[in-house]
Amino acid sequence: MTDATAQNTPAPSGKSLLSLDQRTRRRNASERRFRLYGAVAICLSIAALVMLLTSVIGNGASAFFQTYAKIELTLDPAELDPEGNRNPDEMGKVTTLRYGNLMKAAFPASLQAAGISTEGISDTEIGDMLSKEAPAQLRDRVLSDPDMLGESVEFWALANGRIDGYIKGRVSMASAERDSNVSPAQLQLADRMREAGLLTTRFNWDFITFPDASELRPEAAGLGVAIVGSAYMMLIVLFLALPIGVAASIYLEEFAPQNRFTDLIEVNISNLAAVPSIVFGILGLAVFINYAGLPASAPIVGGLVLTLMTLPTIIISTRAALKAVPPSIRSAALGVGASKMQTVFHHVLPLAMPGILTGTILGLAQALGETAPLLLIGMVAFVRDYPSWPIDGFFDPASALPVQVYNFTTRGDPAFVERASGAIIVLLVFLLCMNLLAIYLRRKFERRW
Amino acid sequence: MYDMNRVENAVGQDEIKISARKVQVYYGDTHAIKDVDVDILDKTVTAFIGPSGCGKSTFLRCLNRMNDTIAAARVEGKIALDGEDIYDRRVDPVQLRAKVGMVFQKPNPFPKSIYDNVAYGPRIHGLARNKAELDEIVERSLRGAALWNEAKDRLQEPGTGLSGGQQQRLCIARAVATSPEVLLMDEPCSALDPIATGQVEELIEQLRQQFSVVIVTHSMQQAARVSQKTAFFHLGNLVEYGETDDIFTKPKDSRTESYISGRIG
Amino acid sequence: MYDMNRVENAVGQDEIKISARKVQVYYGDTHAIKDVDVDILDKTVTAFIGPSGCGKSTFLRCLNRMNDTIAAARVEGKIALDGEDIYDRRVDPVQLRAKVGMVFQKPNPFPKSIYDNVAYGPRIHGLARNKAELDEIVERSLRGAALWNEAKDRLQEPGTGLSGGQQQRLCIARAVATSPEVLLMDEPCSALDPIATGQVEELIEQLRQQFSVVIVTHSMQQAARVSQKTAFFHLGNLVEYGETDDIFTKPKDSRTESYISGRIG
Amino acid sequence: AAARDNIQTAGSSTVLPYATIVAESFGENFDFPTPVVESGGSGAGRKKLCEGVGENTIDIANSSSRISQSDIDTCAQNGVTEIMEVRIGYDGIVFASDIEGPDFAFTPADWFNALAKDIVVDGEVKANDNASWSDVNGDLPDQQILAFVPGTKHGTREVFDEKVILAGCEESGAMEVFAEQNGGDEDKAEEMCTSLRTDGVSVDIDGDYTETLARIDANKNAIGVFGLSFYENNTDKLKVATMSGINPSTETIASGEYPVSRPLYFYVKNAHLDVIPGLQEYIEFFVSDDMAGPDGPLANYGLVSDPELAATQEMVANRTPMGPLDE
Amino acid sequence: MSIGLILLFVVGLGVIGFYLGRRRALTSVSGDPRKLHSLPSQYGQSVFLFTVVPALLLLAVWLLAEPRVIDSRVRGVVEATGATGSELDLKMADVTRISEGLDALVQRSTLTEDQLTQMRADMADVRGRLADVGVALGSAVEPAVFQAAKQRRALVQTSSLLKGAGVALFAIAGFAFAISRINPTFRARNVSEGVVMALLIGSSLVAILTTVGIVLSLVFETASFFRMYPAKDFFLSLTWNPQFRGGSDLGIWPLLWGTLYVSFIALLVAVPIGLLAAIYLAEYASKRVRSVAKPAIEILAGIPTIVYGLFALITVGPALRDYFAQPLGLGSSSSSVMTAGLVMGIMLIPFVSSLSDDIINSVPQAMRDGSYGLGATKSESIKQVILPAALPGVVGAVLLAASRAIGETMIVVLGAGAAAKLSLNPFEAMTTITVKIVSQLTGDTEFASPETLVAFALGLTLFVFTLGLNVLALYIVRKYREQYE
Ligand SMILES: Nc1ncnc2c1ncn2[C@@H]1O[C@H](COP(=O)(O)OP(=O)(O)OP(=O)(O)O)[C@@H](O)[C@H]1O
Ligand SMILES: Nc1ncnc2c1ncn2[C@@H]1O[C@H](COP(=O)(O)OP(=O)(O)OP(=O)(O)O)[C@@H](O)[C@H]1O
Ligand SMILES: [Mg+2]
Ligand SMILES: [Mg+2]
Repeated sequence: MTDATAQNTPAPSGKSLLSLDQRTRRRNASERRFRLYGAVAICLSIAALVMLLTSVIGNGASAFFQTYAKIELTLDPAELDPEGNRNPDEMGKVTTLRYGNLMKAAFPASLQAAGISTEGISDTEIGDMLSKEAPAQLRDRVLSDPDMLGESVEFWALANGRIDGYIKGRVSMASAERDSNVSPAQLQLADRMREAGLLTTRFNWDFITFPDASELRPEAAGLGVAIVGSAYMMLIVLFLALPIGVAASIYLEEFAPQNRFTDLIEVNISNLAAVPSIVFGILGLAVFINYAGLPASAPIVGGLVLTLMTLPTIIISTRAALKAVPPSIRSAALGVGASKMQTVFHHVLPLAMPGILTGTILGLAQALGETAPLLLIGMVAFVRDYPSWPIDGFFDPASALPVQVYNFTTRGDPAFVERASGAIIVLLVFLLCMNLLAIYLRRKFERRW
Repeated sequence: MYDMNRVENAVGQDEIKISARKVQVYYGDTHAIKDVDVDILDKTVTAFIGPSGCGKSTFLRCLNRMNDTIAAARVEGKIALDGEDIYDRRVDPVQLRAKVGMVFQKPNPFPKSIYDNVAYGPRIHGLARNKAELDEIVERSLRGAALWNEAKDRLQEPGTGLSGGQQQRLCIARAVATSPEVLLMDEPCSALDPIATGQVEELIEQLRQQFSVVIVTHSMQQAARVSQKTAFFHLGNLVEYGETDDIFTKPKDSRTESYISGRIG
Repeated sequence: MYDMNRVENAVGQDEIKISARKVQVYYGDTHAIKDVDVDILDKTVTAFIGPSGCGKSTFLRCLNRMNDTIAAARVEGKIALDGEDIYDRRVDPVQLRAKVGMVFQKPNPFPKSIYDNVAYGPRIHGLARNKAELDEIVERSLRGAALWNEAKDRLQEPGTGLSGGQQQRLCIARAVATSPEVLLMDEPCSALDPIATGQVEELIEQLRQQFSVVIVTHSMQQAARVSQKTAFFHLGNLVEYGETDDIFTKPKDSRTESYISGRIG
Repeated sequence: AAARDNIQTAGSSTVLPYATIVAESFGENFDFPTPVVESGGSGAGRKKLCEGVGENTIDIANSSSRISQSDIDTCAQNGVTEIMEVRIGYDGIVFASDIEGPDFAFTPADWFNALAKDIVVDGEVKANDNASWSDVNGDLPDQQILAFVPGTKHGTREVFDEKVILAGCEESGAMEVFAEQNGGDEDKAEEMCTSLRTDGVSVDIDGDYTETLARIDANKNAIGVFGLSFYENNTDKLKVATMSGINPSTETIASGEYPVSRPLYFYVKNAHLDVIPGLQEYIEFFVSDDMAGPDGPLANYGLVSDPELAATQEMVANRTPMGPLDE
Repeated sequence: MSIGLILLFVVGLGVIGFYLGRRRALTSVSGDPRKLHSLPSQYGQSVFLFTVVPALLLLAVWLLAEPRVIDSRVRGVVEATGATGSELDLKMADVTRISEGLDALVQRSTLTEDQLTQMRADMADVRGRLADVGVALGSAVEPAVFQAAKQRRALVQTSSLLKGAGVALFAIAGFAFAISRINPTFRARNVSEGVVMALLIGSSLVAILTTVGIVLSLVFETASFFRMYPAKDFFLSLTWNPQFRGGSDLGIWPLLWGTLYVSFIALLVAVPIGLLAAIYLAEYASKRVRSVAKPAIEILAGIPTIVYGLFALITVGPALRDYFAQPLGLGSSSSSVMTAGLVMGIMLIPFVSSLSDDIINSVPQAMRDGSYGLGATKSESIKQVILPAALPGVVGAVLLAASRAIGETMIVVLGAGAAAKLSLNPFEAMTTITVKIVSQLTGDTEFASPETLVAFALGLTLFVFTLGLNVLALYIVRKYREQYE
């Protein structure tokens, strides 16, 4: 035998492994093509994502910065505290209009005092460079600290949206010439103020914490109420849709006898997935508001409606995942005397977890981004007051992030364009935070057997 | 020892643990088990032999109602455990399966650790009062299934990462851990080497002291070695059932005879 | 016939089909195969024996690079098929596996009809020019695997609805249908009755006329019956490799001796 | 039941911006919570108003068109018997195109001849196949006709149909021909006047003015229909067209010179007046000179101030419910 | 007793019951759980369930029945005034509001119980006082109504007391019963599993209830639509042309066609891309790529559709028009079915890819090994073994995507336009049912006009239509289902 091995230089039986025959080459080519298709599909998806995200971020990043103008003014007690007793309740009677006039009067003077030429530009125009929110800011500050009255204070006021737009590059001298809301002179003044350090751009926390603002004050519009509203609704959706959806899937997939009735439920659920979301709004209006008497515009109703809307997504994906668990696992558990219930909860469900979590991710993404059903239950609304803490807060009026996006996009002032994209960024970050746990869990549960 | 066994055998064999009467199984239209009558005695090892595809596994699965899980399968006839009809509507199949354990033909460990695989049964049946007891059950079962030496250092590794034969022994250990009254074993040694086979056969012998064991095997030698009773299946029929010695030495049916004499391995 | 075989044997045994040198396999940190050198000859049946968990399947899977699919597995050393390193970067594992077919330890039929299960290989390799040829290949393979009689009336039924032993034979038929040059069979008869086993062994003998067959078995008798060469594995080591007769009659290593003498079945 | 303490209003998205401006100032300057202003369409707003009395129903419905008898009936059926109708001002509707494009000076007849399905040429009714504005009127630039008009769900569409297309129909004399053709049936003739081309020249926009603007961005030679306030916020992108020689502005609309405009309303449920805190204050604040006057923020944003604002203020102070519809 | 307090009591008792039950079970066998029929914690569970479930059921029934019972008792008083029909209903609503208002008054201690019994509608300014606590009344209060309100308030108070007592009694009784039942042979597992089972069934009934709710909330308005507009025209007319002032053509066909066309194109984009992406992720991609790419693609599902809509409107639409439609002579509309379909397809990719990826990933490795072992390439294995095995799940994913496609509005509005048309040309503007439901429902038209109510009819028709499609899909899946092992 040794002998045999020694003299035997292996004589390849025709086909070598190293040289591919015609057919293998063809098959390999098709394999490569297939793989390429897959890679292309991924790349296409990612490219689409990148494109959409860059456009959103490109448009929206600037929403996180805001321009402020420095103004020095003396707070005239005679104007702002007619009673003279520094009682905030009394002082609250002074409207923002009066504060506005005060600021408009003080602003040009304040500029001149800082040595900035205001030639060729009227005082009204200068005043218009401030946001209409600025008086409200000032008023809040005065009311919180009435002793400021009579003193000369330094105040960073929100700049008007067009001035802000100019700093961010949205408004140009050329466009200002045609724009009836801003003049090149104002922009030139803004340039001069910036050089003198009287105009700065800061990170805009207010965008995240402030409530919405009217069309006259795009620069003050924020997402605070919407974020709270969305968070409340998502809490409800998560705590209702996930358990109910998983429970329903388990029943249908693991326990339900195969009969007409379960077929009916099955078809029903797939059909519910195809029901346009606005119809769920109609349902919510009819059942939760008109029949059950829950308040309109409240996260509780929104949450319930979105729950019903999300359920089919979760059920369909959970069922698909349960179906994919090999029967041998079930037999194994049943064989050691586990009940069906134990089999499902101990063995099948963990294996189906990735699919369930995917369904949850997709369902929540949909629930978080949906406006149409909210339209009918009164959540597509202008809400400025924050809802209180849960559970009471579930019944207070609130807005939602997609609603805010929608509202911003329908507004006339171009300054809302960046806000809309900014809101989308916040929404996506919100979604990502929500999904992170699910994604992490999904990776943990993923296994092959 | 030998004597004691004989005495016990004598006692055990009087008691019928499972009795099956006129059992029919259909898979859709195919009639897989035809009119099988058999009595499985307590404290006895019963061997089912017969050519591949004759219905051994199918019949075995009837005995603890595992066929319930196959949508296409339909069982008729009467099977009684300790005199109680197991297909009675009031019977809880779960309790039944806790009493009648099963080792499947294809090893199917859970995608969990080796320890959890074995501990699962005792856990759900509340067989251990605490962790130490559970550890003990796991060790005893793994030892019984001759897997302890190989597995003791990797109890926390997944059971699916074992070799074929190891998986088979793991499944045996898993079934033994729940201490069933009847243990159904579908070719438990098919992937085992002679030594491991010997150890499992020893385990079967031990189990027989208290329980009833039904084993499907293709090895005549094994059947002869471990069983007291043998049933020969052919094309869905129970051709012959009797004392193992009788079946192997003086089969009554010609089919039995030709199957046994055609023996090769 | 006997004579011819001998002649062929003589020719075949000269040619090394697969040569393995210093093969190491690691599963993560565990060293499952240690330093194995072996030459598998053409037109020869080589048997791998050894206790459960010793690494037979693992080594077998190295020979057609099935270990590539296990993320944790790492193979070192050199394995050559017809003198060409199969772990060479230029080697296409697909082509390799078409030449080196495999029957797995656990039967794994596809969730397709019996016919499609067998026709799958010939289809992807383009072995049949038309439906008639394909039908013929399917029939020949199923006959070879001793499944034709049971399966011929249910070719369109799913392969997953077969009994354990039938599934095993289906997998054999499936592997044979692609006419590989080397056929690796991991315990192909574990779930088969003696008669079916005999038929499969006949098939192996037939295949050996043209191809090389490697078979893992726990049955010493089977190894003795079908193989010309035997390799004994123990704890990941190849303890002894040589003519089957020599191994069984005059083993050189004490471990081999004790394993063989400890034989029971 | 916990009592509701904020004002709830719903309705027209045209009134929405004005309502939010007022609500914002109201919340800022009064001790009441800021009212919640829903959009969702005039129809839905009025339906909600008429659902009944009680805190589960809204207090105010904003509307870009006058309430109809059927709504009043529904209201009455549901116990909402006293409704106050408050006209807050006028909304001008303008035609604008991309700022880089040519100037346009339209007459209603031009629009009719450009968009109507059938037009009258030399006394003959024929299908409209005008492709360029210069085909319609030699004085107009030679630019492909492409108009983005509000979809039929919008109240603006009604105004457009009535004050532009129908007026153009009459002005061009087509009306008479149509009437003649239909045997003197005026309704049929009107219907013929207002049916627009379906060959893609006249594009219905179901969305908002922002959508129209975006579409003009994508189709530079299109002309869109906008609200005056929207146009005023986007004068750097849009060029407005004159109508019958009049440039649209708050002044020309207030004086009635510029023909295309419509009144905006809100409807208050009187039963809620003393119940929902701040409701009376809010509506008074809304129509006050500070807000709705010619120099107020609403006018600033593009609302054409109502010349009869004083009468409205008095009505609000007296809580006079609206009488039966006269027209 | 407030509902929160009752709940707290019941659940608290239940939790105590859990621990007591477990202890009792263990002591009954002197600490050896092996002698128990079920696990000790299952005995605990059974006590918990016996304590909580009947009590909560009683509470639920009570809460449902209470208003009706009280209503019927009080109604008589109001009926005595001769009110009937809707007037009676209105007065009953007033009664409810007044009685709740009186409650609020007493709670704010502006009114004592004594004063209340003295109080008479014709003397005290009830309306004004109630307005102080934020209860809106349409008109001055009639004496009979006020009397009824007072009676109602009394009833409510009694009922509330009884309710609290009854529920507590039930809880305690259930608790005692369950504890007393504990013995080693008690089938605690079966009991608690029975309850879980009921919960599972209940959960799947939510879907049925939702459907019933949807149909009910659509069907009445649909009926009034068909009273105003002939059903024949709605179902058979080929034009959709609503007018603001009436006289509209409201044929559904152009909308249905648009819906199908847009969804079809969207699926034509999403299904191949999604499926290929899923396959790549599950079978080819490295762990790193997979763990990044999969969540990244899922973001596509979370981007608000308005972003897609604007993308369609500003980028895709003009590009398709300039590079395809115009050169091919297929029209010059920048809004087109193609635009909306393409962009919607992108949005739908993750619905197909993510779920399919999970399903493909859970096909057992043995299937792959079997195929590779025969010398199949990866792609052959995928196409011929893995995908067929994963088919049911993949169909589910596609169904989900199709459902989203049918329900989408924003992308269609901005991408395909608002004009309803029956045309084969994919470069023409069209619109879908869903878009029209939204726009007709939120428009400025009269609510009680066919133009608005048609939204409900559209919704119901779409519902029935998709139901048909789903039945078909179920049938097909059943037919081609392949099961491994
Ligand atoms: N996927 C895996 N991951 C980790 N360890 C593994 C894996 N597969 C096998 N092993 C281990 O490697 C060793 C050799 O396994 P192998 O499957 O080759 O044994 P075998 O000789 O085929 O045994 P048997 O006769 O039981 O099939 C065993 O200890 C086994 O536990
Ligand atoms: N799920 C099933 N659906 C349809 N037919 C089946 C199914 N399971 C088994 N059969 C058929 O029933 C018959 C008996 O099968 P069974 O598994 O009982 O055989 P067996 O005696 O265990 O054989 P083996 O020794 O090969 O395991 C066989 O013909 C088999 O093909
Ligand atoms: Mg079997
Ligand atoms: Mg092995």
